[in-house]
Amino acid sequence: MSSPSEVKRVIEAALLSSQEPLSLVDLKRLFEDDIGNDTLRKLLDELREEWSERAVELVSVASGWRFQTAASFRPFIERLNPEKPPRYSRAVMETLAIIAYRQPVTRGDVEDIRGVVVSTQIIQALESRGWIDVVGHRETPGQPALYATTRTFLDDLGLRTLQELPPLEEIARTLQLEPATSQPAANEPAAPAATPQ
Amino acid sequence: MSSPSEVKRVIEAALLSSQEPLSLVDLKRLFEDDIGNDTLRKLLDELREEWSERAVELVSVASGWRFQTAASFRPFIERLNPEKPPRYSRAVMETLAIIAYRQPVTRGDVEDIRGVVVSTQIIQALESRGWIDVVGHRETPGQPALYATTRTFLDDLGLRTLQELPPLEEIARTLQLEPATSQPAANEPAAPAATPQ
Amino acid sequence: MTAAAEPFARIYGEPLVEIPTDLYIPPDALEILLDAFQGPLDLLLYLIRKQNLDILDIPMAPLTRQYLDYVESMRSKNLDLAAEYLVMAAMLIEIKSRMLLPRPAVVNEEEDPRAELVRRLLEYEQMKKAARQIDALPQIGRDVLAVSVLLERTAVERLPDVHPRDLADAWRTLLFRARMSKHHRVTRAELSVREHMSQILRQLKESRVLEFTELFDPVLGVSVLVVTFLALLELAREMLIDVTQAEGFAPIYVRISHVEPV
Repeated sequence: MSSPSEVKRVIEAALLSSQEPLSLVDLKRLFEDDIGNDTLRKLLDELREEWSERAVELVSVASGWRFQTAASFRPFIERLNPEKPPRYSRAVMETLAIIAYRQPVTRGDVEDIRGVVVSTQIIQALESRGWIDVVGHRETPGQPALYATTRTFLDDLGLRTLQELPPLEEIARTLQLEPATSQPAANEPAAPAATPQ
Repeated sequence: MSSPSEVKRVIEAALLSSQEPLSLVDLKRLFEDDIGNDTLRKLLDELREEWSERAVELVSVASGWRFQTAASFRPFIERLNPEKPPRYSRAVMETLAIIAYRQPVTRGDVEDIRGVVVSTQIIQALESRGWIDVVGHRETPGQPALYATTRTFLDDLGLRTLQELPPLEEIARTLQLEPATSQPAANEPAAPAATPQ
Repeated sequence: MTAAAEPFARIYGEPLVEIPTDLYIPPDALEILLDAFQGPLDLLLYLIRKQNLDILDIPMAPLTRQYLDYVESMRSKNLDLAAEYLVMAAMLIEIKSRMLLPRPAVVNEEEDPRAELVRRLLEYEQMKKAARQIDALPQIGRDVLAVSVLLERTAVERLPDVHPRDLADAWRTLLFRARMSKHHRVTRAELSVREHMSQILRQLKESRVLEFTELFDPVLGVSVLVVTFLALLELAREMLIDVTQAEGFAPIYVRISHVEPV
């Protein structure tokens, strides 16, 4: 088992049959001989290239590499599984978004932002999905749990890091009460950069 | 979605992502257009051919078609997910030990030593493994079977004769069940090393 | 209290003096709409966005008035929910009353009574958008399927490995439990005898009767001969075999103890 193409076939089979994404460390364990990270990455890139014309693609997510159906296959998913997977309610998704972007946060933090009580069911739904977990407790009375998103959350959304989350939209920059006299600079962030600094 | 190669790619993705084998009926449901059985079979044959050089193969089973890892991939998956070797229960091990050390013995003898009833399953497990067999019957009411260990037992444990089993005197000594008169040194392994030997 | 007394808001620089009529939700639709709102902030955002107002220039008076109308009709239907909305109403009224006070010539951002509300509204709106964006990401199991090819493991059942040491361990636990050291001391020599006892029984099982001499193979050496003899004696003592001789110097026969078929 030494030729690169054989190694590639083994990696392919491992990735195709694994329930979870496989990291480089996982993939190395497949072989008795030591295979360098560079070699592995090159083979993975080749595999991704080989699969690019298919309805299945090789993607890299937080915990490693995984084969998944491509976007082009989406219309067929419903015909394959007639029962639609449940969509999360707005309450769940807003809670998830706040935890994702503001983590680590307590349930109280989420409530402050949403302006409404966050039910235990919402937290449980996200916990049982494996998307959030408790990463500590805040040193305040009652020591509320601090929640953060998990690696599974990133994996399930096809992300490698939190930085790949959609950037937060700037709703507005400053509070403008009067005609913009007091803070002209702050209101013109896109002013042509006259002088390179 | 009409070219045969596109149809083939969809079938491939459906089979790769399905948990269960897919029948021709299942596969037909993927497409809005009616696809004949002959066409499907031809495409499946082509797919099987395309995959024949890989560590994953397309096979036809009773309930339809599915992808599975090929036999050549087995050694690798063992390294990836080493299966924990099964273990015999304490009851089985003790029964085996009694038969090995005290043979030929009846089930009643084993029960006397263990102090509990020896179930038929335990005896059967050891018999079907080929490690014990009946070598006779004792002349007592009920004429119970006498069990002894077999040659297979010795072979499987890497022994040439029963004498190579760990002698029980030593075992008793490690438990300090006997007065430690014969080998004082062995009983004081942690004695301060007063004199370098 | 009339909105026309002073421009209560500037929408993109234009003073707003009239409340757009579509700001109001028909009371019939209220019940349905409230289910759709996540809470008071959400309702407030809706009201502001429906009017297409600059969120930074919240028209406090009409907004508060309308908001209170909603809270009023809500109170009869869902008291728990109403509590949160009431807190918001109180906040709106407080802001409004502070807005009515004479304002200093230069307004500082921090001193604007609406600042905190605006900050919360902006943050909530930002998170609402983020939630929609996250929901739009391809989700495994929903928009994309993970590939999972069947792992064909070998069909051969894996049997437990047993090491001689394991047998010794098993015996050790037996001893420990029963303190049977005296009765079950087994030496190497004894083991050897026991092994031969089993062997003899096996031979006899096949041929029922054997001549004494057939049980001994001189090729194996004296020690084996001795052990075999000891095994025979032990078997006889345990009444597992019968040893018979018709007369002196006649052949000695060994057979398994007569077992009466039941």
